[in-house]
Amino acid sequence: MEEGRSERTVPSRRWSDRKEKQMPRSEVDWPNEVTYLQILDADGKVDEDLEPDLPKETLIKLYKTMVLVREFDAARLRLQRQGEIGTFAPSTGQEAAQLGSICALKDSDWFVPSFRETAAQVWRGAKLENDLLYVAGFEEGMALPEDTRDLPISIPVGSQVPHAVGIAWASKMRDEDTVTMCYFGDGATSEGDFHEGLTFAGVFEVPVVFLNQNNHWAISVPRERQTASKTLAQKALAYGIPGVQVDGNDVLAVYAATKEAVDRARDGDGPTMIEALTYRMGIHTTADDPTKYREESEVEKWRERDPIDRMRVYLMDKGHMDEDDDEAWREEAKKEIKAAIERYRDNVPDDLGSMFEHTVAERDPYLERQRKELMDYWERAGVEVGH
Amino acid sequence: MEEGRSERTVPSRRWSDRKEKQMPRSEVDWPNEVTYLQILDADGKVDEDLEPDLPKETLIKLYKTMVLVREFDAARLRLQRQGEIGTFAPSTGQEAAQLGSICALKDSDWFVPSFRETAAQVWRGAKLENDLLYVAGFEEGMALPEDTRDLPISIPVGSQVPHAVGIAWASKMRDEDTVTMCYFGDGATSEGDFHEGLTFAGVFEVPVVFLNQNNHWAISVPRERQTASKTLAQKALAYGIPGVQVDGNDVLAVYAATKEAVDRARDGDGPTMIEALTYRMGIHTTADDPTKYREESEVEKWRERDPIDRMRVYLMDKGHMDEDDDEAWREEAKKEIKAAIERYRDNVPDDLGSMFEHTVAERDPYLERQRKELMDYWERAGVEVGH
Amino acid sequence: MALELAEAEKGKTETVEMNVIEAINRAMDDEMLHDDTVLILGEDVGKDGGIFRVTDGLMDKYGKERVIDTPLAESGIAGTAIGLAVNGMRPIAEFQFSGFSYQAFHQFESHAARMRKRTQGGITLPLVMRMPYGAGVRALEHHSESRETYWIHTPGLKCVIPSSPRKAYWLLRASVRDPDPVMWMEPKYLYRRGKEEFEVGPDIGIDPLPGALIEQEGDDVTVVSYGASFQVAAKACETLEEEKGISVELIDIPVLSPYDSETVNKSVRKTGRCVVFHEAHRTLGMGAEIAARITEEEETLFRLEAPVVRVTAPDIIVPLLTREMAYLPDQGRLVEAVEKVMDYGS
Amino acid sequence: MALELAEAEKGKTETVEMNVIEAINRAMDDEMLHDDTVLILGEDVGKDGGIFRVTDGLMDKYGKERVIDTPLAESGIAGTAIGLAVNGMRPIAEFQFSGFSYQAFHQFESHAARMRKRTQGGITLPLVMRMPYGAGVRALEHHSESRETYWIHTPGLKCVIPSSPRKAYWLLRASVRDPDPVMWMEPKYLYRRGKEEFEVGPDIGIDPLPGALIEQEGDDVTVVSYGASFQVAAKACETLEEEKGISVELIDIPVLSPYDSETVNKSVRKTGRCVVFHEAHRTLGMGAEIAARITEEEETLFRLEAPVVRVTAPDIIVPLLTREMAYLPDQGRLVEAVEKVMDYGS
Ligand SMILES: Cc1ncc(C[n+]2csc(CCOP(=O)(O)OP(=O)(O)O)c2C)c(N)n1
Ligand SMILES: Cc1ncc(C[n+]2csc(CCOP(=O)(O)OP(=O)(O)O)c2C)c(N)n1
Ligand SMILES: [Mg+2]
Ligand SMILES: [Mg+2]
Repeated sequence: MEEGRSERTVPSRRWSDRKEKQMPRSEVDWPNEVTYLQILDADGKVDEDLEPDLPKETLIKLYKTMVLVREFDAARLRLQRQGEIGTFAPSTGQEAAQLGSICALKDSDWFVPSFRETAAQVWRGAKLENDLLYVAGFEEGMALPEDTRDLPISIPVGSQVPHAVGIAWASKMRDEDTVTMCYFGDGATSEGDFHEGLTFAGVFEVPVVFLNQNNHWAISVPRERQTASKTLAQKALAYGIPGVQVDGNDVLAVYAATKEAVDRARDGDGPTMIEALTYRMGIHTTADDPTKYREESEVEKWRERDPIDRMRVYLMDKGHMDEDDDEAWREEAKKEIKAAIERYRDNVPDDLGSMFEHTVAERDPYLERQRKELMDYWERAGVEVGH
Repeated sequence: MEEGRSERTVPSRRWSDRKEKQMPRSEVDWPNEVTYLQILDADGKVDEDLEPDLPKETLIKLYKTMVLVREFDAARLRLQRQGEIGTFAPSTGQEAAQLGSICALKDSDWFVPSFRETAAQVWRGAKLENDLLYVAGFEEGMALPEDTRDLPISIPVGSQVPHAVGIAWASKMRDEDTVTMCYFGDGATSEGDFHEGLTFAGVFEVPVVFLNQNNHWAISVPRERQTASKTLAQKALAYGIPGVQVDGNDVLAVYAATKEAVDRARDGDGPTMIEALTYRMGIHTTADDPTKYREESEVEKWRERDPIDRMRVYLMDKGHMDEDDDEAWREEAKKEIKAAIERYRDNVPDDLGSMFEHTVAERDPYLERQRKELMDYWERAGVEVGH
Repeated sequence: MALELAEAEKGKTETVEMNVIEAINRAMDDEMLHDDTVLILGEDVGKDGGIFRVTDGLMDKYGKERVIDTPLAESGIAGTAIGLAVNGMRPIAEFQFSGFSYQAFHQFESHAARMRKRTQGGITLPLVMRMPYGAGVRALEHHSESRETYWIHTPGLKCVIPSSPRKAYWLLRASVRDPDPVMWMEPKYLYRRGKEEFEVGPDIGIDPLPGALIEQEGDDVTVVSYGASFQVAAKACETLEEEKGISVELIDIPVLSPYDSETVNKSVRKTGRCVVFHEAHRTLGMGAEIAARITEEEETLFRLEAPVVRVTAPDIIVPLLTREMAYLPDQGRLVEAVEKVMDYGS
Repeated sequence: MALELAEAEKGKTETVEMNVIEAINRAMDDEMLHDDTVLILGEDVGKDGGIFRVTDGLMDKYGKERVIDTPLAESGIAGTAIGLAVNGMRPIAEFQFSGFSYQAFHQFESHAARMRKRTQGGITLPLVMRMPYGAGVRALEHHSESRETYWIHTPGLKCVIPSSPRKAYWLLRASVRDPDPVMWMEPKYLYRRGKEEFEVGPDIGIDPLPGALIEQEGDDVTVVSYGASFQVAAKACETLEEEKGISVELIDIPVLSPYDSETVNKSVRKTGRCVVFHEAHRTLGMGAEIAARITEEEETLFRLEAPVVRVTAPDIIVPLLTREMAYLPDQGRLVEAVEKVMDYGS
């Protein structure tokens, strides 16, 4: 697992074996470099030559957000197991990949998530109680202000990729120096939407950064059965887009690579794709049982590369925090979560008719008739929310 | 236009310009070679070291098929302009790309065309009169025998790519040494289906050869606006599949590269993608007017690289043919076409009810009612085929 | 937006005679003058002017930043159009034929239709998905279907089909201004078939999308149609009136979703008879919904003096060009159907 | 095919009690034993046994060459399944949810539905597209729709939805044997809701796909339903019979396309009343076609003593889990609707 890469290798393509059977050909010269970046090693030791220049407050905020979201995953899991909320996709293990990247954006930049970016969403200012409302099954949790620069999560895998390209394109059309960052998983790279989105991004040179979280699994399908390509980063080259790999559990490497890509986009030099090598430490969603398809020993190996642990070592080495801080911040996080759960519980809606809202702008009389029929029925029959 | 490559270059990606702004990274080692093959030069002179070992009869059959299909395009265009047949997509200019590749297949191999492969279809034994029937608007022309190993043309661009992969996969499952060859254009490489098909082919290592005819245009969109990737061949690498470029107007190079790929597939060593650099000499289809979007001077340059002319030089140099043969074969082709037109005209169907056939196996009573209603009406109202 | 426009041109109105292609082209042109967030993207819409020349001249006028030739990737077109709409633009995305819009089906169903809901109104998508549809122009396979049902059955999408040059102009401009995604289907059978004279201009008043349009009042029977079929229906109604003395109430439903059944049902209550005429397949074509809305409404159902007849294309794949005209419901079939429903109770 | 099977196992039949998941699993298992060209492909169908465990154990039994975990690419799944069927296999392709089958819509519409036509019968596609559908299991967005209309309106596709374990078993085996592509939708609401006892075995006789099934004869009103809704309807009919003395003729239409309107209309001619009950949206949901077929048929229409009522989900996006049960048409609504249609003419 040197340098955060999976030990597993893709099936040998037997390319070179056939070399002697082939006739001599000229080689085509094309930009085919893929690079790999790591700054904190597996133990949290920093490569000082590469260390990015991040202010202490930012570093601490990053660490605290990691801790908060890790705790939030645990809290949500408890609520889910108690039946209070529905299915969700935990970020656990991927905090560095999400936060190291999202922190390179400005507020005025656009954020296009997949469905597993709770950490990034929280960094962008999402309220935990809204997440809970949504996961508990209330559309009210999805409310986004009209001037938002965050898209809602995208559940159909990969389908958000062209949206991000379109958003970035509009910014370019208006000559704004706004960047769009788009998240997706390793599995998503197999979808046609990934391909079409990156094709457009390459042709129109839009200011977008594609942030691939290669967490090595798409539900039960391991990375090496997802595609025969050796890296995911190299896929970018098919679109004339640079592709880079980073240690995705190394918050500094993720930040540095993303910052370069964001700057590049902002300067009008086009898109970049970053493959952040990370790992889905837990379940895919609460409906999933990973013991069906993967070995605990693999998970164990990745546990040794935990992004939070590595950052803690780094911050302690730098003297930015100590054990007491750590304890205090964790308590703070728990308190914040507890308060959010209370706010969510205090705000649980009880109306049903709202399901008819926000279909289209105007009210269609026939739909209004359906609404009335149903509301009258609910009233008569005593049908309630969550029944 | 050295070596058959387009003069136009993709927009500079300004990759290296940013090098000095980047932090040092390690390079990822991955199979990233793309090769280019040419055997006949633009004047038809052969590189004897590379010359494939094709029997004289095959070479002459290839040449005669090229001539036949070129003439057939002209004949169809006349019929279309007279209103006798509908829209079709000519092969003119791409005969070497199609025939050099298809001739590497055995009869027992599978052929999956796009919509511009008349030359390849004819090589596989398609009857000209059936093509005419189809283009004239009669389903009867689409009849394929039950044991066919040719798919019908595929009009939705790129959608046939996963079919070819599935067909090849079935052959592999049954341990047959059958190969599937799949044709598609430069435009098709932007479709999600291309991506998903190649992803599957790479993962399941199926015996398929992807034959990309890069004719530099997708209707009005030039190759370099289709994707920012420098070559199309390099796209294969994103799927762990070797990608090679050939001079697509050089029938020998196309044959040699395809033969290697077919052998590779047959030996169980997986898929290959070949990018054959060629040119759509005429209209996209009969509905198209290329003067709206491209310069005649570009067409002129490619005319100098005509695949038929180059092969003629080669065959004459080898003493396989002379001017008289050429004349005679052209006349032969015209006669064959004339006879086919007559056969087609003699076989024009006149029933309407057949439109209800071949929807599903059984007859649905409600659909039968619709059929009866319509047939009665056609009878009463004197509605006829082609009215 | 680099384009500099004389204010004079914007204020100008004029009366011109146009066919459907010209009307759609002009509608986009005027809308782009009127609102500089409007842009066009699609395959071959730029330099080529669209394979039917519907966008002809617009790239020259507005530049290739606003009239964009895209790669050959429909989900890319739909998906980036959604992104453009999210970020302040009003994209008009062209799908070369409705038969190739299905490559983007999931973008329509999962995103275009749901963004308003999924952000509780925070993000809305003012975008138009233009697609030529329908048989009768000797096109290839996959080019001739009439599958508006897919969009009508999808909550969150609107579906609009014009039936004349004037309506094409006005309805397209209304669709571009509509705050929600509109699946805009162009009857290519009408593209070059007949002109109409009407007033146009970048800043003229544009009514929002309408309900059902009573195009001719009548007493004996209600005929409901839309799109290319509507013009065939209109001719049939003339024949019926002139030759048979049957008074037809002829209704056009250019907005298929949301469907204005109030207007149609009211008419059926008056006439007691209804014939639907469209080139979509019979089973779950729009006619099914029209019939069902009648049948579920007591006061309309019990006024029926004859079955609700659906004159439609059959439930089969559109045949190739020599048989497509026989496949298409024609005037004769509508005339016969109306005569038949008139026979009931008389 | 490496698997070696004892002939004994193939001949064996037994009677077992199963829920819908078990029945579907067993149907595939028996069909794979019966015919070694049958294979399964899809996301997570192999090692994981499917996210609902519908394919559990099958990879262990048949190997990963016949139960195939694919990359995450639905058009790839549908498209390669088509290729596999072209070349002699009988693939069962799983789409993890019907809401993610639209990524492959064009493969269904343009190819699966047309290959027979496009080769004039030369190539036929015996393949099954399995997809869980429907609300009521507290799933996420996009996971709960009931959009069978898309397939029913597409000539060349069949559409089958089972309503019980026994039917799931038999109908799935019939679908696999059917020579044409079947869009097979699984009511996930019923997945683990109730068991049924019936005979199974690799080589037992399997009837081909049926028409409409009269599940209970009755005189007063015809209730038509299918899928998960059917079981709700069956319970409502019990209530109606026992508590209100209303004699319901209850019809299940597991094969939605082709739709057997003859059986339904015959029943309506007898009862004079019809209520349709489904969780698809109202507008252009199957109820529209059921109503239209009644209304267009003189002898059925004029026997109607009440409007044809559609008790369906509304024309809105399926709400999130706390409101989905209110969204779903329930027993109470059906009971009320039946009572209401009984009030007419009495
Ligand atoms: C188009 C589509 N197909 C299938 C699914 C079901 N599904 C949800 S998540 C998932 C795996 C995603 O894997 P990846 O892209 O690696 O993201 P990760 O879950 O690892 O974050 C699948 C198959 C879906 N949501 N959308
Ligand atoms: C999915 C789809 N989108 C659009 C079209 C319309 N169309 C037909 S051919 C074509 C261009 C194809 O270009 P290319 O793949 O390079 O093949 P070529 O025509 O050059 O042989 C287009 C856009 C189509 N047939 N299918
Ligand atoms: Mg993953
Ligand atoms: Mg091309």
